Amino acid sequence: MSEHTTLSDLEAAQDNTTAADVQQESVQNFPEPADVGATETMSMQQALNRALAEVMTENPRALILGEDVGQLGGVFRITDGLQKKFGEARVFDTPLAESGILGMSVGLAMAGYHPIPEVQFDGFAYPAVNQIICQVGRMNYRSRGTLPMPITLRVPSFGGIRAPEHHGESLEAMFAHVPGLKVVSPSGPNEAYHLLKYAATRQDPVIFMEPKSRYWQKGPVNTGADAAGYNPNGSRVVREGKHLTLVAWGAMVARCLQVAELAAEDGIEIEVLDLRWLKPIDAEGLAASVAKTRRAVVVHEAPRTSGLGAEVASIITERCFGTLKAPVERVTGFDVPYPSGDLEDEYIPNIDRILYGIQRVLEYRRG
Amino acid sequence: MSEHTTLSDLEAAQDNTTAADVQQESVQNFPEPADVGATETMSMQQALNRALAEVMTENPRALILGEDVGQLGGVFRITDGLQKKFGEARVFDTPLAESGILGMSVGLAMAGYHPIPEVQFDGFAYPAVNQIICQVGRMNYRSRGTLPMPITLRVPSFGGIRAPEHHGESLEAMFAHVPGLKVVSPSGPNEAYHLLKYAATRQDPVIFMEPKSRYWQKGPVNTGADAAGYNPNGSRVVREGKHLTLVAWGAMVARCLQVAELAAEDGIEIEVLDLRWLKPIDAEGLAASVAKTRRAVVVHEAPRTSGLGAEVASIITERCFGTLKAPVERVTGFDVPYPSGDLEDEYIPNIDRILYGIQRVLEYRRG
Amino acid sequence: MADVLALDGTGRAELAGEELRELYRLMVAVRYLDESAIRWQRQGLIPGYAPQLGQEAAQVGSGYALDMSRDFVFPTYREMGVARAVGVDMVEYMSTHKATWHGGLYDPKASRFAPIQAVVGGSVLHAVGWAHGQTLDGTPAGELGVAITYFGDGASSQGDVHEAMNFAAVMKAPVVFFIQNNGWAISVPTERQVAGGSVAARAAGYGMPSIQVDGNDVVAVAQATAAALAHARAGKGPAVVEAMTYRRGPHSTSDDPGRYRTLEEERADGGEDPLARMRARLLADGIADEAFFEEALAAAKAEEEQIRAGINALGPRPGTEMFDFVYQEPTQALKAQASAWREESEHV
Amino acid sequence: MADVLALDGTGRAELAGEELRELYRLMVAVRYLDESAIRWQRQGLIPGYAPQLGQEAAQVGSGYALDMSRDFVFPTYREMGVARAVGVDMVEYMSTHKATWHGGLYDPKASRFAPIQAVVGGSVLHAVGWAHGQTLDGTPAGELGVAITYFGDGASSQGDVHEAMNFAAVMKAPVVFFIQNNGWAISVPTERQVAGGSVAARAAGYGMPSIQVDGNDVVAVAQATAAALAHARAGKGPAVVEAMTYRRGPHSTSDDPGRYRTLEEERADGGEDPLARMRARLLADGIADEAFFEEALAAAKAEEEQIRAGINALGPRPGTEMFDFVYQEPTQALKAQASAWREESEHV
Ligand SMILES: Cc1ncc(C[n+]2csc(CCOP(=O)(O)OP(=O)(O)O)c2C)c(N)n1
Ligand SMILES: Cc1ncc(C[n+]2csc(CCOP(=O)(O)OP(=O)(O)O)c2C)c(N)n1
Ligand SMILES: [Mg+2]
Ligand SMILES: [Mg+2]
Repeated sequence: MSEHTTLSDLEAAQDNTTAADVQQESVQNFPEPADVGATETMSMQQALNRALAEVMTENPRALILGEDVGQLGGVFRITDGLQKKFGEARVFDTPLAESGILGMSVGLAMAGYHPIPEVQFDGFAYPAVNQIICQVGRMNYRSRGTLPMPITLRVPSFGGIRAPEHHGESLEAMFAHVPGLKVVSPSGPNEAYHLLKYAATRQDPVIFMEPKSRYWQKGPVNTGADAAGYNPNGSRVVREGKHLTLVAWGAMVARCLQVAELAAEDGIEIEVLDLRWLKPIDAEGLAASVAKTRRAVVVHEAPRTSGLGAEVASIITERCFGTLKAPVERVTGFDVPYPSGDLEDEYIPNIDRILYGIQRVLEYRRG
Repeated sequence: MSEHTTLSDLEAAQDNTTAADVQQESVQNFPEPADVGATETMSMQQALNRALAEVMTENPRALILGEDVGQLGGVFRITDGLQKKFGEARVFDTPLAESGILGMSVGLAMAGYHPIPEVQFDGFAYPAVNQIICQVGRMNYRSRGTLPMPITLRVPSFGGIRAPEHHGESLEAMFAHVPGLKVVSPSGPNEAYHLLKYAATRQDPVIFMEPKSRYWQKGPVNTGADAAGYNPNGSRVVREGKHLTLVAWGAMVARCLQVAELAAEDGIEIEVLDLRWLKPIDAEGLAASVAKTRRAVVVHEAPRTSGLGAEVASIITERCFGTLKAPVERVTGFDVPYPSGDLEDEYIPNIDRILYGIQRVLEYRRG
Repeated sequence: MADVLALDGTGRAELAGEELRELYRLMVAVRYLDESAIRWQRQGLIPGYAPQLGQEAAQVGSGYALDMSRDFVFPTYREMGVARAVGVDMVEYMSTHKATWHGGLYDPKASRFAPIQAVVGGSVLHAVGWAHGQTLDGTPAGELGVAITYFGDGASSQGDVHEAMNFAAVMKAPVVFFIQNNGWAISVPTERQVAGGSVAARAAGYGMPSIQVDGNDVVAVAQATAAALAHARAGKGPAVVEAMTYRRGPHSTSDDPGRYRTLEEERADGGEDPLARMRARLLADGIADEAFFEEALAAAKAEEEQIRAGINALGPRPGTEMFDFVYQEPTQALKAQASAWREESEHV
Repeated sequence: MADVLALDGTGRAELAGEELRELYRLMVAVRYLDESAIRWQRQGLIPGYAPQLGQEAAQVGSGYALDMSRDFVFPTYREMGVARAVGVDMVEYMSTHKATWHGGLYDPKASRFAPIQAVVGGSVLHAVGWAHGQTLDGTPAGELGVAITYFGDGASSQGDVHEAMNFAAVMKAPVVFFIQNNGWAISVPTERQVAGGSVAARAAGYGMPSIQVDGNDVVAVAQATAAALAHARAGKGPAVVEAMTYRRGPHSTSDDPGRYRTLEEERADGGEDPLARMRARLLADGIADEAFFEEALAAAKAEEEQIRAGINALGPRPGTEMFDFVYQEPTQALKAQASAWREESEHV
């Protein structure tokens, strides 16, 4: 199916988001005490583009490859201008074959490069799964550490943009299950900038899941010299609260902040935790938050069964069982194929469904 | 890597299993009140072969395809003799390409056939993941029910046979997450016979995960006319107990029965639940058992993070939170690539590790 | 452009008067609907569309050659012209572009036209499986149903396409691999996509006949396709047709071709407009006159109006359908999710 | 057997006296070790093995042609002979068959020999990536390191192999696709595997030169490989060498070839034993005598004894290594699992 999903459409999609939604991805709601210094306002697309440019400048062995990442700058323009800047040898289009892109990246990594491949959409990572699981995730192990796989795989991910089939998938549960991989997803521009810079300088493979519905949302990004204060590890409390912890990642973080605002009107103070790393999961961060709130709801777009919400819920339960007031609730996509645009608002956890989930937890009484 | 894993090796492997292990897969430990009538003693390999022969006889549109399934009868001999019996048109070798096998199966299903493809080993299902997730699981949905996908994908699964790399993988968490699929795994010969007959006569795609380390274990199989009493749905209590529920599937069921025997010596009565269906999961069965025992441990070979154990634990916790005495414990493979034969006993949950898990649950006190 | 490996049997006699006029009518209907769909997108009627502008000859010509009483079409996402040529309900077809239902609302079984396919290369193997199935039910060679699979130069890079060609050739499955080589896969030109420059040239390596045809000549396409179909129908195995054409428009309504090709390049590489070419031919051969062309256009307009009205009237599908079509035999777990969804979304 | 597309430049002069003797020595060492490994398996020293019996010429000849100061080998699982020819530590190589460590204990980077690969076709793309990498670091054409990827007739069916050939040809990556067409993929013969009958024939479709060589003639293989390497090294892009040989033994020590081929077929199809052939040639040309052959065999036996002793002495790796090599930068979560494992397994 054609990509209906670049600039114009996304800007249209943006118009559909509420004012509150945009506002919540502001620095107030994403307090970053450690991040002092210069900030610039930019979209996540710009932040990612900037991060890539810096990584490419700092590491001459870094390479960008994928479908349409060169002259076009990617269908989402994340690599816009980079081929011009770094040349056709370092930023190059491949033929249309995702297994090829990842398999080639393995070989490039063996030759000492740091490939930053893109697969054009989440759903088109599936043809590369064999290479990702059996090779990218395992070569360091198989070679007893002599052939590291510093591969940063960028995957425009998740739904919400009324796109064609296979353009709205959430693959985090699958990737998080794979030994040897690390998985991260930014929720806003500042996170995107810093997490990508961090991921793309690791010696291990990182699946970098970009919430495509958030590409065009703007926010302050700390690009100053002392951005070094940014802590790229673990989860992050993006709103403090004491009655319940909402755990989310990617595009669902902004939605959970909206929910928290609404709940606050009823006097319910919700803590919102941006999980950020989907592997390794920040068990301590989860436990610390829920130790305080004693209630938790985890939200994701992926289907419920065997989704990452089960892992998050299990970690919380294992660590906080003694103090938990209610079972951890999961508000997720349904166990159905990601639907067409007309139905996606029914599928993706919306504010009402998250509020119902919160209500169930708050009203839970031991039977 | 070569297949080190047919008859001779497996029989050798069998010698390593303890007498208790073999014994537990007897009818006493698998009580089947509904299954009266003739039983025959056979191995799981024989039971599967028999089931396939019966399915092929009953449904002239059923086809068997895959690598080496014809004259060779499969590297595990599950399709032994079937090409001779049903002809080269209905049982045929394909070229060596798993995506091809599954993609072709989709087309055959569209043409009104019931394909029963085999991928030779778990790890070689990865090249077919794109076809399995995007096509097998979705064609019925996409076509609004007009193009059903009655595809029964047999996957020799799990570890335990000292095989080469990629021959000991556990893919159930991935498959269970996929909308449109159903997933089942038999634990012994009788289950294998009945569940395969059931799966291969469904109108929906079923991933049939065969525990390859159990292929050569023998047990009674009810093949009589009144085998109709067998209930193929849901989970199954294979040993009753009141102190704790052990949940397992595939090869881990027999191991959990061993553990239960050992625990019984200490007066601990463990209920062992063979989950059987990994999608849909029998939430009622889980809840009923744990409502009684108030404690649960789930055991699987797959890596822990984002494994199916998290889903099982979440379901139990959601349903039994009020009465659970301790958080559900997960005893699983580690978050590492499946290791070489020399280390696999360290990787797969062994009796000690399961006992430790049980101990942690029994000794749990709210902090 | 020449046969890479000659196909024996042309399968279909020369096309004559009314057949040629019909081809033209189809091309106009497709062209008009295609251009309209871009307008629909600009007007907000549909969120996106992948135009087939310039590929009318390849699509209509090949679709026209099919015997829809026994053949089956496996499209990708740009085959609106094929759908129209073989008689798929066009409101139901276009509904996928309204984001109503992934794959389209038409009945693929009754239409003998598989659901629209967004995974590039994803349906090529399905065609092989379906085709192999035709050989298993006792249909005599010569009367086999043939699967035709449509994909692009970009798709030819996918591993699945290789597996499909190899499976088909090993099994002698009656399938026609129809490649629309339109010069581009989004921003990547064929020369950086297809090593060796031609997908048809690959066929020889599988021991399969192939033909590379001028994809802007509707008659040539129809004849090449007919020859390939006849070969497959006769039980001689698969064949490849590569229609050399040009994607005259953007990849999709979201695309900005100005970033990777100039208007001059488009003009130089695009060659002759297949519609203009057919029109000139009909005129030159005295097969049609201006009145006919006007009539054809008027019919196309009327048709587009009806389709637009149909698309306009299309409401969203009920949310229950998210759950209804997952399985033939639904699970309790999914039924429970459907109930929860209903309760929460309808605030009951 | 003939060039499908002529390779220009032979890359290496005719092989003479000591070179030919060295090839023979390597073949004997490989043959003896291979046969011994089957005995090891029967004796319970190793759980399984995939013999290369009959493929000595293909493996030794091609390995011998490499320039291991700059080339890099991407094997599958049956390339023991290549490993031996290029100097991989054979205890560390064979350790994979003892189930000590998947991929082998040798250092693949230092050995310029990638880990043993169990996914059929899995490493072919790696070779393309590595090879493309050689063109990015300023090495002048003519001095490029070349990747050589070994795979079988069965593997050629995998989509990854097509993607690899297309990527390599589009990017002109210096890679040699070395196919050992040994007639079988477990129980499936080449004619039901490789449509068209030859993998080399596929090369033309990618605009790539290829050569089909008598894989049982070690000198011919060495020369064909040298020519392909020279082509790639010169910056002219990839090339295909298809060595036609025969898997004289079972697929692996678990396999029972009697189920799918008779001994008569084996004898008829197997052709001349590559070792016997080389021996006859050396004798006929007066390059070696009986004493030399005895010496070579004695050396092979001594070598095998050492390797067997090494394998015998190999204990299991410490369980901590399960955790140690997962990441370059280990995670807290995994460290915690390692501690838990240690406590539970050592009952501390
Ligand atoms: C497996 C897969 N990868 C990537 C995409 C994104 N994508 C959609 S169309 C397209 C280009 C297709 O080119 P081609 O096959 O030549 O067909 P055309 O668009 O020219 O009709 C790409 C990369 C996809 N849909 N599927
Ligand atoms: C992707 C994948 N599918 C299936 C297998 C199982 N398998 C191992 S070897 C083999 C046959 C390989 O044949 P070929 O490529 O000709 O190599 P040969 O064994 O003849 O050396 C098969 C099917 C595998 N290892 N990998
Ligand atoms: Mg194209
Ligand atoms: Mg072979």
